[in-house]
Amino acid sequence: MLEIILKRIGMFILVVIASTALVFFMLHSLPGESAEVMAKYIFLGNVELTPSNEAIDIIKEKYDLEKPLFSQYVTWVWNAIHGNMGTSYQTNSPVTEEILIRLPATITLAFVSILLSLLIGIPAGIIAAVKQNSFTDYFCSTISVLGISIPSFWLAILLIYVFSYTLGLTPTMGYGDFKSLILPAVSLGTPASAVIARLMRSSMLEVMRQDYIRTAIGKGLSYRMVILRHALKNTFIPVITIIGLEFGHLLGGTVIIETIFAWPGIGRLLITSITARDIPVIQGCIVFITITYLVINFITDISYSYLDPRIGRSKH
Amino acid sequence: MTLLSIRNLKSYFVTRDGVVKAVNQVSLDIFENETLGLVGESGCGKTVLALSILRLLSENTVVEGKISFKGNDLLRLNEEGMRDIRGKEIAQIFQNPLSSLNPVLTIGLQVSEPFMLHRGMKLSDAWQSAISMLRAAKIPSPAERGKEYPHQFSGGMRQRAMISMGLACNPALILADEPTKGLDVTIQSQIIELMRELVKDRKASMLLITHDLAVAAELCDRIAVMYSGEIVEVSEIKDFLSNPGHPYCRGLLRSLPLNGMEPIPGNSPSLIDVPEGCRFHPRCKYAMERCRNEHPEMYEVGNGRKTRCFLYA
Amino acid sequence: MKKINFTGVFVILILAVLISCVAFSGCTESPDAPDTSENNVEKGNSDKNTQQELIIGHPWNLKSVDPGLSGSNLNNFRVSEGLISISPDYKLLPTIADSWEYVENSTWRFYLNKNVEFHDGSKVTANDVKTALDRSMKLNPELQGRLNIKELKVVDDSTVDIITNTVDASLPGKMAYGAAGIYKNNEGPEGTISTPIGTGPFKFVSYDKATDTLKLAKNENYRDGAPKLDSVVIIFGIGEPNTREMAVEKGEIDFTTEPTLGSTKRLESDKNLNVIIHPLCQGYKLKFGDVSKAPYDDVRVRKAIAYAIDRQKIVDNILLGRAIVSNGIGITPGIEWRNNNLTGYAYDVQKAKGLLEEAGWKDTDGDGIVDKEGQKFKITLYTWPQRPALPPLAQATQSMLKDIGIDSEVRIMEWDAISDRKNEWGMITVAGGDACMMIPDPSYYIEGNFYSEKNDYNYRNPNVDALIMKGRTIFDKEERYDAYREVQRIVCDEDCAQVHIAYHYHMVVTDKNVKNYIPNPAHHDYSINKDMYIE
Amino acid sequence: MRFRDIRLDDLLRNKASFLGLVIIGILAFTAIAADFIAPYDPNKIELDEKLKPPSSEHIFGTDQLGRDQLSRVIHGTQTTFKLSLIIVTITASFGVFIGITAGYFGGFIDEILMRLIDVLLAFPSIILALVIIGSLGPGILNTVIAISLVGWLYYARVARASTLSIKEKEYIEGARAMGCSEMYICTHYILPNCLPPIIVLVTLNMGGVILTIASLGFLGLGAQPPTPEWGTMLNEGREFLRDCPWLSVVPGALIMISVLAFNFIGDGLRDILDPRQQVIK
Repeated sequence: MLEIILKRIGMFILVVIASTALVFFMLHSLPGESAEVMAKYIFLGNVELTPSNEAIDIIKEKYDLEKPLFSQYVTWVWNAIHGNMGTSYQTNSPVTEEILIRLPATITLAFVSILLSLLIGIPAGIIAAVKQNSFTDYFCSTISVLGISIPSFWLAILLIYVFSYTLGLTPTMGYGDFKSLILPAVSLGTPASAVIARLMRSSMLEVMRQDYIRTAIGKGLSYRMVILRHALKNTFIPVITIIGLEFGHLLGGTVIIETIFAWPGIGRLLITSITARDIPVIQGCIVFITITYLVINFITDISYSYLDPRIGRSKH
Repeated sequence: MTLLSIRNLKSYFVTRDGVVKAVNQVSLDIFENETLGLVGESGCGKTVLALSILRLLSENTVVEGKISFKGNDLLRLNEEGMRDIRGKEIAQIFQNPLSSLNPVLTIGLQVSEPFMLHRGMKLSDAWQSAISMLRAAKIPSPAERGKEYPHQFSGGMRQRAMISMGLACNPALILADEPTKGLDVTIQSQIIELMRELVKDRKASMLLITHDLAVAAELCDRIAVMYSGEIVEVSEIKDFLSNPGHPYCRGLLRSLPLNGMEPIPGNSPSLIDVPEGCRFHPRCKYAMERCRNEHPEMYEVGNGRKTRCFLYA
Repeated sequence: MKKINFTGVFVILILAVLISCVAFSGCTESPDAPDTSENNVEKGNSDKNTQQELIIGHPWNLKSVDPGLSGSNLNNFRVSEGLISISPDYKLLPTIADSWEYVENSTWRFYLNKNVEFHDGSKVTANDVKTALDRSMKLNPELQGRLNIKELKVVDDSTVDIITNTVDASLPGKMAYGAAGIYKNNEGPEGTISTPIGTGPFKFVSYDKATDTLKLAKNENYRDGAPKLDSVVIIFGIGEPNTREMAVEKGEIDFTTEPTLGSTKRLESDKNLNVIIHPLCQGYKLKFGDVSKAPYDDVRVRKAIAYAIDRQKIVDNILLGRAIVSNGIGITPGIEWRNNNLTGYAYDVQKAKGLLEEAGWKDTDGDGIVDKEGQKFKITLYTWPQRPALPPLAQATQSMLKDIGIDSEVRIMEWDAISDRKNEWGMITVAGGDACMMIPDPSYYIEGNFYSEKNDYNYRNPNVDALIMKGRTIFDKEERYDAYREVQRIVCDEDCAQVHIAYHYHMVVTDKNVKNYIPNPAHHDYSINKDMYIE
Repeated sequence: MRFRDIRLDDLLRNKASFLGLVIIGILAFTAIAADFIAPYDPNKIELDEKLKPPSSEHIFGTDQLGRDQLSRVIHGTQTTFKLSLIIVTITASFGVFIGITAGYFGGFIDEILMRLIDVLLAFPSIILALVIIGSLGPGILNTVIAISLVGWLYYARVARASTLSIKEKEYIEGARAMGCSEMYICTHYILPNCLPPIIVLVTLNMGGVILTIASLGFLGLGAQPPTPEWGTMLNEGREFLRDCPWLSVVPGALIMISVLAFNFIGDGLRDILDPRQQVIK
């Protein structure tokens, strides 16, 4: 276990350095002078105006933009290691604060979405596999292929129209009570649940043709017992890995969904920061997203070794 | 006394290349307290025959005929009735224990299951019974090893676990499908010894499927030989070894290392396009005109022995 | 058994979703708005009895509540005020300053209204004015450059002198600039203000950064009488126009701005809503990359392009009524210093073709594209995606230019990326948001667009420069405005420096119970006013 | 089962993949013959005809510039199919190359490549695409680059996994014993045996790529107007979502249908390649 943890931590450092460096250098290669764009956002609040040279110079000086890129990046890493993620250009408040304040919104959304996708995806996959080639199977499979095929932004607007506007069941937007969480979570969770349902089905079918299932039936177990006791645990092994990956997609998806639902989370912060080139905030978001992603993967790895005794425990 | 009687059993698979007639019009009796060996080349339908008995074949298989066991026709029993038979009355020991044991459940739990299922035991009691069953199968320190997973067992140990699982509820009939396949020779003989002991102790009958005549000779009372989905000879083991009837059986015996390893010419036919007439005639040196056109019956040869060959007509 | 039941539930669940989707597609066919009155009645009742609360859905984010950084926002939501403000008919209104005059030597003197109080009850003194402006200029060097202020001097408690870098007749207008609001300097230890205190009709209550929501309450002691609304809640950052639109239709918010382009008719026919479409001092135009280089160094080419644009068609079909045709200059009708006697460029393809031919651009090889000295007239039209009308506008322009033999390609990219392409041969920016009243003084728009030292497309005309210098330094209003009107004539009718297309109209949608909203075209994009109330 | 064992009639027998094949067939024909079957010039602007609802003249109505929506979706099919084919070809060949190299040679190369893949996978791809397109500017070529940059990862993983198992097969030993070069073994033994899962992935991935192209188009980062592309058209229709639903319903439905069709085919292929698909009951 210790080895896994150490490997993960090493991996984490590597990923954070690689992704922040990637983003850092890419953002600086964006067309238009960074200082000019920043000046527009900081001082003018409007991209369509042109800032004065004095303003640009002040920005350059204040944020050390004249230094070589590499040394800027090293300074950032050095400060980050010491817990200082920098200050947002736009708001002048610390990046950590900017992120922490929006953390609950994104975390809630992401977890409810993944929960929802598991709650729908797992049973749907099982039912489709168990009733292979039946109407139910075709129905569940078609729905899940549809779930993958619907662009999530499209689904989001559709859902607002049906459930908020026409039926009046949920608020159209905003962040607050549980009701306002439903639609964003559904739009974010639907593609994930479709992916999980499909994988669950094929994994289940794969497991059901294994010899040990025949052994279990040969023992006289009922079909349901065979599925619950013998098949499920095995079925979950490949699914768990995908759940980790899906979580990553989900975090990426928050970027669009949060914008549509005016959900005040990290995704929206990231989008506005990318356009305003608020590099410390972007870096902070990237670090946060990578950490979350890696933590989730760590959890899936652990549950993986819990589900599959062939992995991890064989050492002792 | 006949324990299990199979009459005109047909097991067909429908595949995209055609209908695979894996078991074709097989009739066979297994008596109480006896071990019947079922031998034949790989792919001749032995395993399908065994799976047909417990109805463990996939959905696209057509199984017809009659399998009588203790007054029931197994092919017409409902799913619930079948479950009461499986593991309790008839148990199967599968080949390749590594894939036939669930990799994510402990050996102990897998052996406990029949006890819980058919004896109505709670897990803790079932576990104790499972441990003693493992002990009976000569697994060292069974209490500890019961908590381990299949991948932590060696090949021989897995087969022992498999056997103890099969014998857990003292079934009247054991279907053992190649129990020694893939094991070292020394381990093989240990397993054979173990099975002989356990089966005799429990006064159970056994259908032993193997392609290894030596194993059959060790364990069996009678022997049935299968070729291309059909039974071609049924006989007492001693008679069979000393004087095989069917030309295929003669060939089998001659191909043993002990007898000079003389191969049977040609290949076994596919189960989709079976030859007209006697299935064996393309490879048979005694083949006559009649063999090409007519399909032979099982002919009584005497001493309870039957052979599917016109030589004995 | 259980298994089957579960499947059933699942199937029903998904069917329900499908059916509602079908219902959705059915609903879109009929423009009739669904019945949301129930919602409104409930809301209205509770509001009447207890609180007058206006909820606003705002498209952008509020970055900070520090008036030094977000001055315009706080001014628009009437928390802070400037020395001077601007009325809906473009007149400068005394606000914190009662009156002002030019003294001498680049010095303007402002006399403060002695009745103006901050929200905490203290009187506004000359010192407060100096502190606030000094602080804002320090935080925002852009503001300093824009205001052209060298120094502020306190003369006495209610008099303040503002000294400009150069003689500047436009300073009073500049003091109405949104970011030049006056506020109490109650900086925290980190140098930021977290509870802004201004002088406006609404008081700051709280700002929740996590939800980007600003809450304001009425200022009972406002000098012109307390506002009718008890409180205002502004939800920032609702970027998706469809979301804003549905939220206001459903009554979740009472007030929002810029719904989708296609929605005008539907929203106007919705009995539960008020739709206000009003001019805003912004426009759409074509901006040449560089008028000192071929092909645009020839005024005939510029004029040809100006004649080729069918402005009426664009306004009717692309801007969908949310604009009016412009005759060629970016100063909105109604503004005092506008030259209303320009000839402009009425749509005339024949004239356009003739001008091109005069300039030497002819289609010699019969491919429909004009050429000159082996060079084909093939250009790129750049525009940006944030304003939804711009990409279709660029495509319409593309097709109109095609009619006079100019072949073009449309590229949509971020605003900043476009400025890197200025040197491409023949590039044109299809621009929107061309604001002429950021600062309510002619100098703002005219200097930025046409003064040699300030414009970014190499437009050079000594006559224009001389007139602009004149406008900066003379103090007689009419004489000054005449100078600027002459500039407009030159850049439009003579030089055709830019091709202006249309004046933007802004759209505000409110609940039908929201009364007394008076749009102010000089504000960006909208502001609330003291006398608004909810019926 | 080998690649050549995939037979068309098996695909046709599966109802879903038959449907998928028919849909893709129609769409592919539309894409190829776009110039001949489109009733109007897709870029011809007729401002007076703007936002017309579907009628006999314009089956799918017209857009905000009065262009015929049917002709635009027909040409959009061409754009989408061309782009996704290019992307899938690039990502699949690069991914398979990397996967086989990593799997076959193992050791240090494998470790480095796999870590690289893990790093890239850990990074939400839409954000990466946002940043890439932000820095390169929107457009078809940059869409291809942005999607391809992360698209090969899955191919590499699958190819590596197959290589690892094939490498252990006896016939590889045999080939090596016969003196075949590493290069020859990779191209003649490993590659053909890796193909079946890759083929399945390609079909499934086609759907994913179409969806990503559309997402980027929807965000205004994909193909540039006036190029007809489904996602870009969806984006253009966003301002008329409720007032002129045909502007978004038609391209949206086409995106869904084509992704659906590719998934059906992919699923069908997978079932065929896995012959033991039946389960004991």
